[in-house]
Amino acid sequence: MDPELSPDQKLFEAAAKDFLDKEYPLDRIRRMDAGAGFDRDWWRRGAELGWTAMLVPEELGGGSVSGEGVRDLALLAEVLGAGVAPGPLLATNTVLAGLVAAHGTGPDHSAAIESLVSGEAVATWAVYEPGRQWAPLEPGLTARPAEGGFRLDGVKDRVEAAGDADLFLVTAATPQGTAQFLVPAATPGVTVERQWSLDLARHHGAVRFDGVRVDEAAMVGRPGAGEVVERQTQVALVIQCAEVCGGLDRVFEMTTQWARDRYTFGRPIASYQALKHRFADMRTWLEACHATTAAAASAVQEGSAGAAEPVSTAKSYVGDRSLAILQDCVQIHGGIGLTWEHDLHLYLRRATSNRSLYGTPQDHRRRLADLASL
Amino acid sequence: MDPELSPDQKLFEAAAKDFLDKEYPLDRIRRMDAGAGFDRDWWRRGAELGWTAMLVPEELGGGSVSGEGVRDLALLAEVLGAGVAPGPLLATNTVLAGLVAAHGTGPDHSAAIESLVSGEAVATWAVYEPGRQWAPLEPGLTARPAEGGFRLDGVKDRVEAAGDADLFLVTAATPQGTAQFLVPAATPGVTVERQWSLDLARHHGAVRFDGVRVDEAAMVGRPGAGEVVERQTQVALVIQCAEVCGGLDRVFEMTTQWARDRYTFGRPIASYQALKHRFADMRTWLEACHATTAAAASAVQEGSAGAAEPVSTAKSYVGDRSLAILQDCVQIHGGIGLTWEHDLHLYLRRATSNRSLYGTPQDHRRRLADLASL
Amino acid sequence: MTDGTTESVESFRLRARAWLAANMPRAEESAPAPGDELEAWHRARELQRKLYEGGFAGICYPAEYGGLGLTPAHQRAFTEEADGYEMPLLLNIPTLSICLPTILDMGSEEHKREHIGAVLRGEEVLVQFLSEPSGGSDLAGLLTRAELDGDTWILNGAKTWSSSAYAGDYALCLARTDPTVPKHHGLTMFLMPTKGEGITMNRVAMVDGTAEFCEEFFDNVRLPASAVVGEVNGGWAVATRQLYHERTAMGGGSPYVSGRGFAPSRKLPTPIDVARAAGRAGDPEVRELIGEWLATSTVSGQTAARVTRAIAGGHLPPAAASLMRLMGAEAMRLERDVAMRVAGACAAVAAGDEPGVLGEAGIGYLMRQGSSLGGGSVEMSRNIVSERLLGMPREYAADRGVPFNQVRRGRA
Amino acid sequence: MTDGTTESVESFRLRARAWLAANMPRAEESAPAPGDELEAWHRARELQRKLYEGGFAGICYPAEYGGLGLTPAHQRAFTEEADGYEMPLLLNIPTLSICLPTILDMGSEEHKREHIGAVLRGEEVLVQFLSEPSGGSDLAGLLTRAELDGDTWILNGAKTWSSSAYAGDYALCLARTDPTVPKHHGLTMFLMPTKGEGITMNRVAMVDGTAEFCEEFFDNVRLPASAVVGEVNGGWAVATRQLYHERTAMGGGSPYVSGRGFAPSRKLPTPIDVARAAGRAGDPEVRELIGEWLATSTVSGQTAARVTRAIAGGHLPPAAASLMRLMGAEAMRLERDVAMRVAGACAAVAAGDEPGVLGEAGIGYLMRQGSSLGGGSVEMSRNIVSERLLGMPREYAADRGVPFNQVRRGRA
Repeated sequence: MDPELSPDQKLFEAAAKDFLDKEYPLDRIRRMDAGAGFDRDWWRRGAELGWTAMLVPEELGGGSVSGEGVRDLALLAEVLGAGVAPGPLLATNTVLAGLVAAHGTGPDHSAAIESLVSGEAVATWAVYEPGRQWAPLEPGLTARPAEGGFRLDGVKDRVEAAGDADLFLVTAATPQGTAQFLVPAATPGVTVERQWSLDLARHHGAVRFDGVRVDEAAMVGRPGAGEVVERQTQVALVIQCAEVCGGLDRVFEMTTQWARDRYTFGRPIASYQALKHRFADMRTWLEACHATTAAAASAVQEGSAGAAEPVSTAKSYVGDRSLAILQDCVQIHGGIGLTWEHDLHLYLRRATSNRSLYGTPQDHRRRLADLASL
Repeated sequence: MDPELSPDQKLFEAAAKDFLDKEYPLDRIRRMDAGAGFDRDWWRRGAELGWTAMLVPEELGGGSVSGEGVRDLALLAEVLGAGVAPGPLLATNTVLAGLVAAHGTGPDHSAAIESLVSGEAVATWAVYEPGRQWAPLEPGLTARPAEGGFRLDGVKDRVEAAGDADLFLVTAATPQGTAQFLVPAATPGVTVERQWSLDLARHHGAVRFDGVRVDEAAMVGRPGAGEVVERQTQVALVIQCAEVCGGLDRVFEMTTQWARDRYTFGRPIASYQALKHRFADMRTWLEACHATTAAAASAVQEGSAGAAEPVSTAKSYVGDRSLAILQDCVQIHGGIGLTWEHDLHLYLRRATSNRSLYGTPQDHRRRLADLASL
Repeated sequence: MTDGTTESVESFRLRARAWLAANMPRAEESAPAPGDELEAWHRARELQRKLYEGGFAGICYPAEYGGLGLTPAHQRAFTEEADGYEMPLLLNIPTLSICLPTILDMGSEEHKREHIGAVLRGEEVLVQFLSEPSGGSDLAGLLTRAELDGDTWILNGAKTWSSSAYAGDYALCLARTDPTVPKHHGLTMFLMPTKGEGITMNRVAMVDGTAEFCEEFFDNVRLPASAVVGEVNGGWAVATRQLYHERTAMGGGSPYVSGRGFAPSRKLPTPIDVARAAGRAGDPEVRELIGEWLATSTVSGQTAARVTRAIAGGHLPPAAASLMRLMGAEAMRLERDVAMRVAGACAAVAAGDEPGVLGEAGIGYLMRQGSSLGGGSVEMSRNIVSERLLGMPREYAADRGVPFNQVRRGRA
Repeated sequence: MTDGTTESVESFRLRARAWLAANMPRAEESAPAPGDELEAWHRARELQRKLYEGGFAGICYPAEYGGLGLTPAHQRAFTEEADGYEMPLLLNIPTLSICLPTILDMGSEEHKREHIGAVLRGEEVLVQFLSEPSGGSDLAGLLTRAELDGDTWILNGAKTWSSSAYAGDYALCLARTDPTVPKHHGLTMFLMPTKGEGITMNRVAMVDGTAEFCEEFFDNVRLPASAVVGEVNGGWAVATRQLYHERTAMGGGSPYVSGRGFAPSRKLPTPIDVARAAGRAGDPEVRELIGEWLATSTVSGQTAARVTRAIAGGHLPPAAASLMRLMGAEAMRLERDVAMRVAGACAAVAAGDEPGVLGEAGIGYLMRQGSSLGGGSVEMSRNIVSERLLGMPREYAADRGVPFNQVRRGRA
């Protein structure tokens, strides 16, 4: 949808699209077993296409098509969002964003980065806690110093791809402030329980840490480093918004086509002004969703200090407006848009899920008021 | 608009309408000097038509057309709202509601009631305080026992018809709890300052009480009698909502007529489906505004313990929905709807003003959550 | 009452009260299966049979066809007494309040004798084959055709959105019998068995997992001439009557029902349930949202009551029923929105491996438009309000007065 | 620059910087009168004269008519340097960016010689007489007629929504010269003095107390043949060009302006100002509303930038400009709503006897629809987006191809 892509970016986009359409058509997603995760081999092949390398500098084994990794990642997220793809795109890239941001300021995680870039390993951010709203810097899970390392106690939930992850990036309270730890799923004391997810293609779980011992090298960066958590949040939000934009493009296209093909009282429903005006509003909001998502991606790309504002702007706007568009597309489709066999609900599930996670639009609006020094 | 009026009520309604149209046509209201109040003689004549008697039992000199005073009052408020009438209908009847509710439980105010019913005197409720939101039971103004009476200190503002009022019903904090006092405007230490009002026909003022001495007989009811304040609030809200319903009827009628008469591209604008659907929604909301206002009036009429819920429901709904209707009517009128010479803004001013006073829709929604024992 | 006089409402009420207490299970003691499972239908038939045997079935249906021949006042008294008892609610819509009244109004003597008693005895369930996949709001533009082969009608085509059709025995089916005249003039209504030869029926799975609706495919389905309800090519008059009964039933005004209310195929948590489950009842923003929902939901009920009264009193035309339909849909959309927003960060992932209250808020949100589509879209209601209530110019219909086989049709 | 070569942008910029510093007042030191008072117009003319005398007026206008004949890049450099100085912004719209470019494109040699220099010297203000009281969105359906009496045109009719007309010297006026052909084919554009005989002009008071617009009544106004701009009955082509310049100017893309931005006729408090004045900055609900406004307002700017780029790059058709217009209007409506809601219990009564910040929120709310009406209604924009951008079928126009005097007209 971005009209100004380079030829390399267009190739990258087309390759991702082909690969997704072939391996995970919507019909396969509709039939995904609630218990099953994504196909690990599929993800490894995605990694070969560069899906995990974009935020990682070349010296750590990464690289991106245009040299602007966040923008390329947003482009990929649009493609995968248009297909409601499964897989840990958000989970793994968010963890990579944190590992790269913390690189050089604490224990070395180059090996983990390498395994994630190759697609051999999958990582996810364990940040929410049961029953809590979004508050990444106020973890209840504790990491207490113990025998040259730490002992982790607490529960995280709504952890994306928890059942498939090899590594958890755990945000925890230490005596020195909030810190993050990279914890292998196989560590004794770590247990995962499946949680029901609205999104058919994306699964979540609760992860319990019962006296989990990790050594100091598990720490990512330094305690109190809020800017690493902020970076992870920003990357997660850009991926969310871009995914939703990709889905909206597809649904809007599908719905305008429907309106042209569907006749009632001898006229296409696209000829009814009440619908035409709603399409015009939707088209406007669609453009606005793309504009704000692109602006957020650029700001995160530049890593500018002011990136929080455009990112929260995008989540605030896209989070709610996407649902208004999707629900009106359901309405225009009529009853068929409420059936399991129609594709619409796959997009609605993804957008509703993305709206709720990593801060709701309401959370981000309050953050914008904070940022405006109100 | 109520289809089920008795012949007496219809006569009462018609008389009020004729009297208003003759004395205060909209053009006179548009030209009302911001400083001037309403015409006192006009108000006296309104009182002769029964505008101040409806909430007062016959033994105190009152009476209503149907025997159901609150419903008759709502009917009158609709008529006066349809003409954006000036005058202390809300102010005086709200005070009367309090005086009547407190009658027999404290000092006698029959004489004041009589003077208000006759239209000789005008009263108003001094309840807001500068810079504060709606909190009638948390007054900052104090009434301290002093020499067989009380000494009042503090400031009230947004007092309707403050410049014209002979009597202020002042909600004050006493050592025994919140209490109300009926204070003549001429009492030493009482000063009134005009405040700018959005509503061209309704003026407000700030009233300062500097060591104002009143004797015990000034008290209305007993301290801590929250139900009298609640009754005043309910009556004020029913009048507000009914006024707005009357205005909406007039504006909706004016706008549908405009849509039939106004042609563009050789067709009446009423033939454009995008507008037709907006008219259908407005017509629905209009019916809903009437339905909830009538339900609130009935509940207040019955004086039922559960009246707070339908009253807050009506304010929550009418307060916001009226503005949505009015602004869409402005939009459908086009630029002319934004001109001083058009009548639309007179209604928009009244509805915006009513929305903001005696609790905003937000305040009343939170109250509904309280009432639902959430 | 066989002596020819009508029992007083009060006497009937007392008799009903005693009989109900002695014979019918209390609602709170029964845990009914969801309305889209066959088990629930067996139970409903059983309860209907009890009513019949007790002499309380078909209160307003004529005695000659197996009913009691009493007045709507008797019916209301019974309904009031029946509150709190388990009743065969599933049979209310469409069997008792839509299909059977249509047969009573428009069917042949044979139809009435054959079906009214059977329904009242709990032996038969009736459903509707009206909407078609190509149809949308334009019911009269349907494509299913019925052609005469000698004395036999041969039906071919497809129907959809047939509510509860999987549980039905007979269906009222509207089909095109003359495509050479404008659309309303070439339709005929048939009363057909739902499980006859040539009929394939599937249940339509909805996004919330329910499957209340069915779709049917007709491949040379053969019906006798006696299956025609009303006149050949006079089907639109029958359908109009049927739609009238449907609107009355949906508005809660049918005199032909057994007990009050509907049997929901899925019960969703309210926003208050959601706020409690999410631990957010103390959040002022959540409280405001909930207050807004409470107010709107109350106003929707107040509006329905006012409009119903005004229509009954002749102050508003019947088309005003669309006002309550629009307000009801708006309140329902808001309910789903508020539940989703109140669920906040918990709307998309449940605490455990079942959806739970918060997940149900998410699922309910997927079905948000259900109330704006079911029973005619809100867009059609807006047309009705603007054209019939406000008298605004009618939308241009490209098929008005055009022979059906010359009307343009789309691909969807 | 008289030697025939063009000065480089950088050199021009440096020269402008020095000249501005030496000659123009700093914006923060001047307290300009509201844009709807004549005093402000005197000041604007004075500033324009300064620019002219300093050799910086009409940067992109041809040198032969009194401009500098330089490129848009020179103009942009000057605009950047002029930031922070008081500039004659009132002359930008419509004089410099709409009327004068139209004269340059479509006027006679005489029009250009007479008016371009006069405007650039600050001696003349141009305005537009386009909309009519009966007109609304249908500009080409205007009723003002011009009839030939010998060599003289006689105009009768009425115009309205003429922005700043009270301050103008000449107006571009569109009138009907042939009512017997379809509406677009019988129009002619005239360039007329605004204060001539037979013209009555009133200022239109708006609900917020501003009076930027005028209405005019023509009673046998006489104009010479030389007043015609373009061809007789070719006025729609001129108007189309004029509307193009208007859109470009409103989108901030005109190369003909002096300085950046508009001169608002009334400056309103932002929702943040309102929250502070109401003492509600700490209320979480208020903070959420303000965040929503901040986001939407930012998104509106981001959308305008994206759409402008896409149109310039040929990725979107020019009609896509309606997308930014719709988004801008939505953001402005939200701003007014949020300000009013944040003012809460203080929106309708001020602290003192002047409106103050909170009263201004109330007044601003009265003008809420201004941004959805000015410069073409949002309804027209929605038609444009659906028909031209999405290719949906066009609305039925009952006047298409019909001789104007046979078109039905309403009473309003």
